[in-house]
Amino acid sequence: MNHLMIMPIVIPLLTGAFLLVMYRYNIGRQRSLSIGSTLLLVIFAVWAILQAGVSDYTLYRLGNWQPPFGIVLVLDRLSAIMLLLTALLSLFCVLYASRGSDREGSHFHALLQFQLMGINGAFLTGDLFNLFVFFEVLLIASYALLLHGGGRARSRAGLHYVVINLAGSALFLLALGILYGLTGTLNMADLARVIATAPEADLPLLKAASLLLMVVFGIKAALLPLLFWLPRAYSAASAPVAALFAIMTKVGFYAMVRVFLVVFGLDEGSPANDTVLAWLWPMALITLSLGGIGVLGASSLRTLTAYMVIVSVGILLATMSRNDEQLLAASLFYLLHSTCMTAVFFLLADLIGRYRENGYDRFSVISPLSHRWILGTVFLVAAVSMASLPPFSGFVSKAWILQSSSTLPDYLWLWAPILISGLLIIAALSRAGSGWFWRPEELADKAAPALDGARTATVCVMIAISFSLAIFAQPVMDYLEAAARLIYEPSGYVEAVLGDYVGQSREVTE
Amino acid sequence: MIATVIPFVIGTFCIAVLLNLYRLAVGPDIVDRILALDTLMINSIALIVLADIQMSLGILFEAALLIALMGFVGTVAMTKYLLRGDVIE
Amino acid sequence: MNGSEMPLLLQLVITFFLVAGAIVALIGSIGLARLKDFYMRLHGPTKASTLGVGCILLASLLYFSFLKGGLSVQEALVTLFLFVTAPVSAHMMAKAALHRKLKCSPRTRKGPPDH
Amino acid sequence: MNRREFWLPRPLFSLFLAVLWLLMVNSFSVAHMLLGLALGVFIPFVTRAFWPEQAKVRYLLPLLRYFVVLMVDIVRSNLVVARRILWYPNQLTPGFVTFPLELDDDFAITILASTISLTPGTVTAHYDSDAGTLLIHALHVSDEDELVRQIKEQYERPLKEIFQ
Amino acid sequence: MDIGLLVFLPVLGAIASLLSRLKRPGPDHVQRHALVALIAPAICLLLLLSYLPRVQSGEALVYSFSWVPEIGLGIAFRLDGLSWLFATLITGIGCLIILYARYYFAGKDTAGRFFVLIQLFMTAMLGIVLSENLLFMLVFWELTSLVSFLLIGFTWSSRNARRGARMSLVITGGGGLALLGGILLLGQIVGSYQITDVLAATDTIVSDDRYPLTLSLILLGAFTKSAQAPFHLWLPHAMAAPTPVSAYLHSATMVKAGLFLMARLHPAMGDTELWFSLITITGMVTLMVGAFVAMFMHDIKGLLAYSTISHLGLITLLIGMGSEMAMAAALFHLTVHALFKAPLFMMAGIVDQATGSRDMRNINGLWRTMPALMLITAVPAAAMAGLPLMSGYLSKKMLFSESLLVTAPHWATTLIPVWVTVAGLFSVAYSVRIFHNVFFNGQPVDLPHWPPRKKPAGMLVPLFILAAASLLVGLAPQATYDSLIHLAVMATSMTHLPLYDFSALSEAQVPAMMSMVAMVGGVVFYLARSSLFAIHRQLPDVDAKNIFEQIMQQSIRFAQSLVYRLENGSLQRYLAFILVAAIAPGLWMLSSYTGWQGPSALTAVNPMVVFGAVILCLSAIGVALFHHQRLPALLLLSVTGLFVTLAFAQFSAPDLALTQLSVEVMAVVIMMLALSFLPQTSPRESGAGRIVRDLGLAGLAGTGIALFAYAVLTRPAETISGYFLANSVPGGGGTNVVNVILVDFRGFDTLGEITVLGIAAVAVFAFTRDLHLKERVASAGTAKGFAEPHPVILQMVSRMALPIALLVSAYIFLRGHNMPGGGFIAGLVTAVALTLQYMAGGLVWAQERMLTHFRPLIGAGLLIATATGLGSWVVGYPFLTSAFSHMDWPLIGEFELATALLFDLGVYTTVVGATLLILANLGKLMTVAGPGQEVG
Amino acid sequence: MELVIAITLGVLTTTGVYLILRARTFSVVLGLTLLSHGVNLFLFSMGRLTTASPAVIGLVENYTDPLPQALVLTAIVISFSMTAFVVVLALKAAVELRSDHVDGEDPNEDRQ
Ligand code: NA
Ligand code: NA
Repeated sequence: MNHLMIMPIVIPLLTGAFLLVMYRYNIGRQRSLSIGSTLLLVIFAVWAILQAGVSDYTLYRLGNWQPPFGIVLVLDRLSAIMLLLTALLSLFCVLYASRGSDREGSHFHALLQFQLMGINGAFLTGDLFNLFVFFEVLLIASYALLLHGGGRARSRAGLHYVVINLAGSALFLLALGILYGLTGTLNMADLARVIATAPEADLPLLKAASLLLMVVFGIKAALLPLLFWLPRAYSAASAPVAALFAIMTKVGFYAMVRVFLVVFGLDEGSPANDTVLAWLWPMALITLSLGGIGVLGASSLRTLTAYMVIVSVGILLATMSRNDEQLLAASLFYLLHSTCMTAVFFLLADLIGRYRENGYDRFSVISPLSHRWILGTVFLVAAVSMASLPPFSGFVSKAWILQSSSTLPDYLWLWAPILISGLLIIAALSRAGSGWFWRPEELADKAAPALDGARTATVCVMIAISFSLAIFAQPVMDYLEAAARLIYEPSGYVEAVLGDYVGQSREVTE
Repeated sequence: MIATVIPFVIGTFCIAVLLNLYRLAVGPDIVDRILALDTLMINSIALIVLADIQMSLGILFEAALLIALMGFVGTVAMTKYLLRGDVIE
Repeated sequence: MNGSEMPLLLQLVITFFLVAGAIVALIGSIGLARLKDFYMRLHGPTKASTLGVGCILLASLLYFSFLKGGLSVQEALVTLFLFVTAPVSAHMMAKAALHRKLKCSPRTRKGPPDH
Repeated sequence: MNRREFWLPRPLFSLFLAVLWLLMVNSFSVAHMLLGLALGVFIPFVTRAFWPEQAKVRYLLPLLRYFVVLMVDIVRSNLVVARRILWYPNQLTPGFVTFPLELDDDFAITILASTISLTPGTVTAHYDSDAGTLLIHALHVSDEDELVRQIKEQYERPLKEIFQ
Repeated sequence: MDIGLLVFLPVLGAIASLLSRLKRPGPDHVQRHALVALIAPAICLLLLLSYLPRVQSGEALVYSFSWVPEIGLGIAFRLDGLSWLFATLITGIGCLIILYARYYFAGKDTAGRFFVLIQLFMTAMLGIVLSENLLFMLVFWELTSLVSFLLIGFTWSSRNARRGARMSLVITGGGGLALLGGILLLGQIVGSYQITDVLAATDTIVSDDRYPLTLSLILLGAFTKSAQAPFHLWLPHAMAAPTPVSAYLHSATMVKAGLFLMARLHPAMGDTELWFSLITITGMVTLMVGAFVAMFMHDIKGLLAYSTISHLGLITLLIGMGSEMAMAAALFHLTVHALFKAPLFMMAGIVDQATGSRDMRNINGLWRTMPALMLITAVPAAAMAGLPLMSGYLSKKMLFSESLLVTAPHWATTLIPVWVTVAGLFSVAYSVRIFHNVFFNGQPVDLPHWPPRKKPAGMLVPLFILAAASLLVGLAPQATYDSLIHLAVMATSMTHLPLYDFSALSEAQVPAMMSMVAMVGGVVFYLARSSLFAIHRQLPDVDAKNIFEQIMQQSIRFAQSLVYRLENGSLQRYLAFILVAAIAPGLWMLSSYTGWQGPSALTAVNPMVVFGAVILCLSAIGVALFHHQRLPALLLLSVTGLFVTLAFAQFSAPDLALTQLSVEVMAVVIMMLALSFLPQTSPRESGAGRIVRDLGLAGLAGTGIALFAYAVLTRPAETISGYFLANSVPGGGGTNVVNVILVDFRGFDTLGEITVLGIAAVAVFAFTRDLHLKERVASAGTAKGFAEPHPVILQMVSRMALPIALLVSAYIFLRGHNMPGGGFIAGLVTAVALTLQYMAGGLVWAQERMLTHFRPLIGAGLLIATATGLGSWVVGYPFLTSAFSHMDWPLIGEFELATALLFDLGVYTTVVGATLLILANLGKLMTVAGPGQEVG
Repeated sequence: MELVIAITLGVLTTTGVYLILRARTFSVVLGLTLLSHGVNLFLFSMGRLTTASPAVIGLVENYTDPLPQALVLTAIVISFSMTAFVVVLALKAAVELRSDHVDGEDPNEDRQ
């Protein structure tokens, strides 16, 4: 039993709680604590990557109870990847926020730590109800972070976001109820086992539950028609928060992968996930298209980025719904890219907005700006990466997705929107860039604030990561392929988790 | 004997509850409704205790106690609200 | 329900309290439903219901004292609590009514002094 | 205040709590007695800030007697009220009566007000601390002064004895 | 590997230029920049020449290194005749351009930027022609689009520059995406992206049913890049770039990338009907459109741009024909065109800078002031016109003779010759025009600078070199062809074919006549130009830039309207969407489902339960009906809560009953608090239609739940719970299984649950901190009538209730493990008791009597719970492993110590802290002493 | 009995859903509360409903399924937290957006 495995959940929890106890700490101490804890998370995530590389599944039986009775944490390559991504992303967000935006409200760092606890928990848990709990943790924290800084736009967006997600949670509970009522268990592996052997009469009900779950996760992942809360929420949030939210939609995606491909996918013969995947495919494609259109129509860089998030969700879910191992690996690579770049753009919007005289990140406003050359260059490079042009990770990931999807019979349905949305993104970004950096005159030097080196550096490092992801793509891809292979071997998951319990009768005699 | 009488007692309290609901529905003033709710709470204490006796479990005492406590607090909150337009000040 | 091996007297007492409680509480609620104005309705619950429920609690006290063996006085606590709080609730509600200047029934001899 | 008052603000009340504890847990084991006493000391200590003034209970026995009398009155009064509500609710002549207080201790006044509310068709509607009066609503008043006198006789005097 | 060096040298050069740019711009900084910038290209050129012998030996030098084998993307270079020819053109002309730019940018401090970008571009271009791996080539392909974007927008202060740049990027970028698709398909078909493998797999490719799509996508890429109609529109507007850029990117090199790609893939994909028709037709159209429009251009650069387009069309046409000879002609003309078009652009630049205008209607008779320029320009102009002895003459003639050789399809046999002749006629016309109109044709008309500014003689050097080269090619075509172009032709048609015979060409009669026709007709056309212009002015002039902007604006407006219509900021609509999404699929799937009724029999009806159920439903419906009257609705809501509690109590869930009860009252109190700020009633604003719709949705949802519940309840239960019942006492040390599950079996859930509560409270604290309702504070205050703030009687009783409530919560807490109760309920009881103090004594009064602040309380609770979990590490057990032991002390008696109790303490603490934090901060909103200062 | 339970759950859900579709924050809050009542009862009933058999070892002969109870308890606490949060948020929104309409006074103002 390796205790390091619980760390990604316990460390942020302890940090957050401690920050509450020491509620009088000055901002400096809060920052150093928060950054320290996030650094630790990165370290443990790296450990997780290595550990998952060594052994396919690492279990952690909370309370030392035999699954499926106790809650069990399961670490495999997929969850390890998500952990690392989260840790890195949050590190950059904390660093960026520590330049001042954490001052706009109270307890930013505590809330952020709790948010991380929720996200990591969702990635690690092997129990469906526990997943619900961690969803609630990360949601409530995200509500608070979304409202961080106050203001009308945030209140409105926040209200919508909260109410919609409360509805989502209700649906989640309903689905859980149905599943428990029919299977009598909550552990994912055990659920998979029971669902695979469910009586014919119950199957439609189980599938209906999976459809409900699709809506639940669809709300988190921003799947059409459940995504309309997203653009305003993300563009209202303060920059580092929005950047952190780049991972939130991916949590929904992750949950779908886990639940639909593993829990509902055990029975190779007639998997119970066929219905839900059949529904996902068209919805995801429409999502993707709408995202592209939204990118073109966006009126500010943050909104544009929000729609970029939607585009990425569309691509991820569309690829996932085709139920193909290679394609899943490719979409995981795209997940890394899109998360990183959308985060970059949320930060970039803020960074540039700070040095424009007025209009913040609005396209309609022509405003003098300072540091044209540095910001312009950063924007250009970021835009190239975001538009999945070479030589950045976007290019590689898109190439991979298109390649591995070309074996599908209906691959053109995926290709067309991906390529066209790519064009729309190029158009939108070129408009934005030329309008911002080519049009206006330089801001008078005395009026110009000095460039914030730390913020800029943070953004640059993130872009560099996207670049190096392309340069060192091969090892990453190998890892991702292994991760996808595990996902498509649910039986291995079930055996690993349930161990000797498999086959043992339910009735435990007293 | 107790077993036979309990259902009738419960029935009586159900009638009482219905009367409370009637007052709760018709008002006319909000204070009447609050009074009705308060009474309803008290009657439901009886219902809980009776159920406890009927099932002869003896574990619902806390529930009764809490209803009493919560009913009181609720009533105070509402009246305070009516009096001051504000509950905590 | 194993009231069968219970001594008849105890059964009688319990039954009495149960019935009495039921009736008193019912009367309280009837008052709540029937009486003319708020101030009159206020009287029903504050006393009757409290007492009625008190009786039920007393019955349960006796019942479980026998059932569990030894004295089970928890219910007394609830009764006590009710008797302490009920007047205050009534007091607060009356204040609210006065504050809202609810009109009394025409038969009222002397209305409230208006502040 | 001396050390005793700091650590043990109201010994009587602490004892009361300890007894209450034993009643609640329904067991009189030594463990629970100790626990009850511990709580009895601990709780008043942590909540002492919430009731600053010392209670002025002079004699305990009269207070208990008062409560017994009260119980009886409550039962009686309920029968009266019940009769009125059930049989001739339309002959009721309710009314408001102002009751001039002689008590000055808030705690005593509270007990009196509660008593009034619990007993024959009367409810304490308002306590005017400036005027030192209670506003009472009576379900059926034939004679205000009679009512006032009755209350003073039955309840206010004993309370004065207990609390002054 | 030194081919790779060849590609990346210019990058180093660019970096060098960048560094030299950092140096303070002195008087000679352009000189310095030019010198620095010249180094890399020069070295490249030399390297290429050094390769010539190996290339002439006919071998294709290939170097590959793996990069991302997963997707077949490798760092691979290929140097054969074709790529050598292009690379040499790129580097050679590049050097001359840099030389030219040294004077063009004299005195401008933008020079540094130019030299950096031009070298980046060189890398990109070399990468395209030298890549062996098609995906790798794509990397450079996109890079050229990008650099071209930056160079067109070089003078970004001008609107045209910005628009032209955007336009070119969108069109070529789009083409790039299509190309990506095409190449990926090609790779899938072949199984490799290495050109060697692709060229070897002709049959596989052509026979594959994805061939048409693949070819179309690739051609889309090529056409957009090479400005083939209708994608040619971006090229004229690229002329906003500085002249050296136009000369280099937009006539000599980048626009040839498409042609290069077609030539490169010709052996693998050519020789099909589709290839022929697609490319030939596109080529013809482009050829004609370009030539025709060019005639009527008044802007020198505009004319050159359209003539470039037409020449690109010409080459495309030849490639489309696809025969070896056609390929030979194509590559020959490609070279020739590069040689005569670049100097003409340079001329245009000089004239522009000298006279300050590019309008040929104003610029006249420059021969007097710029005789040397006139003389040098004569050669390329003649070549463009295709006068005898000129290189252009030969390539034209080759085209004509090839056009005659076309046999199938029958529509082409006669059309193409005529077509090309007419196009040739136009080209003669505009060639004559550009020369005559600029250097002769009477006196200049009010030019900005007159007499023209003197340009340094050195600026003519690159023109001279190019003109000389062009002349040379014209005089010795055979030698040129044999030494340089033949290799390339062989590379484009993987066969060993004989040399092109120019002597045979000179004997050919028909082509000679065709070119005579073209020449005479062209001159006639030019002489009749005034009337033609008159006619042309009648035609509506269309500005592609505006059309493009129109299209962009339209699509953006469409996008916005669509997005606005969907994402209109109405929560009700979003929720409706979600409900539909939740209901519709299930409805779709279960519409024909019949298995609702499960096997197990229905249980008997219990009247008391029915009574409760009825009241529950009634109160719920009441809430829905009265929701406009908010306070009554709230009262009904608490009735609902009460009966839910009773239901829990009835169905053997005492813990749930207790929890629901305490939660209910706290929730109600909080809502009351909120109500004191919100309006007391909700307006009736939703119309009948909306209400019906919502009722429909709600009804469907309700029915769904009911059906599911019924289906499950009528099925036998087989759950894992037997284990909990069995192990609760031996394993968890408690008889209240629910509580044991909460603190032990699933303690992790509970940890998360209290975290949620804590976060909620902290969040409420955070976002109410600066919220304050000053206008409301005035209304609060001292006694008014019967409504004094803190009724004495209430205060007395609440104070007395506090210790008792604490005692009760201690009781509930301690017994929780074995009997209904536990930390959560205990915490709520405590919280309620303290809330009572708030209400009775007031916020300020109660706050200053609290022992601690609430946030640290929450934190402490979480820490206690977590620490309890961590404690189990000490004994080597996983997180949250519980331990308990029954002690039996003398005189104390037997009692139990369980870590679960400690965990529960954490729960208790968190609950108290969180609940009170929420209440206090809500309460503070209207308290006079509240705002500004933090509460809790 | 099952039918009665099912219908009750249906009614609770219907009213709750209807209310969350209303235009005012307070109605939405009411709706969410009703909905969570419905959902909690649903989840609770998934353990099959039995009377007089609480899962307290040694108190009765046969026990009800304790697991759904634990789940519902967690759910109750979470929904309480959420309710408290959303109530305060609604308050804040009503104050800042000058209207207690779920979309505030002018839903599209933060667009421009
Ligand atoms: Na206040
Ligand atoms: Na308040």
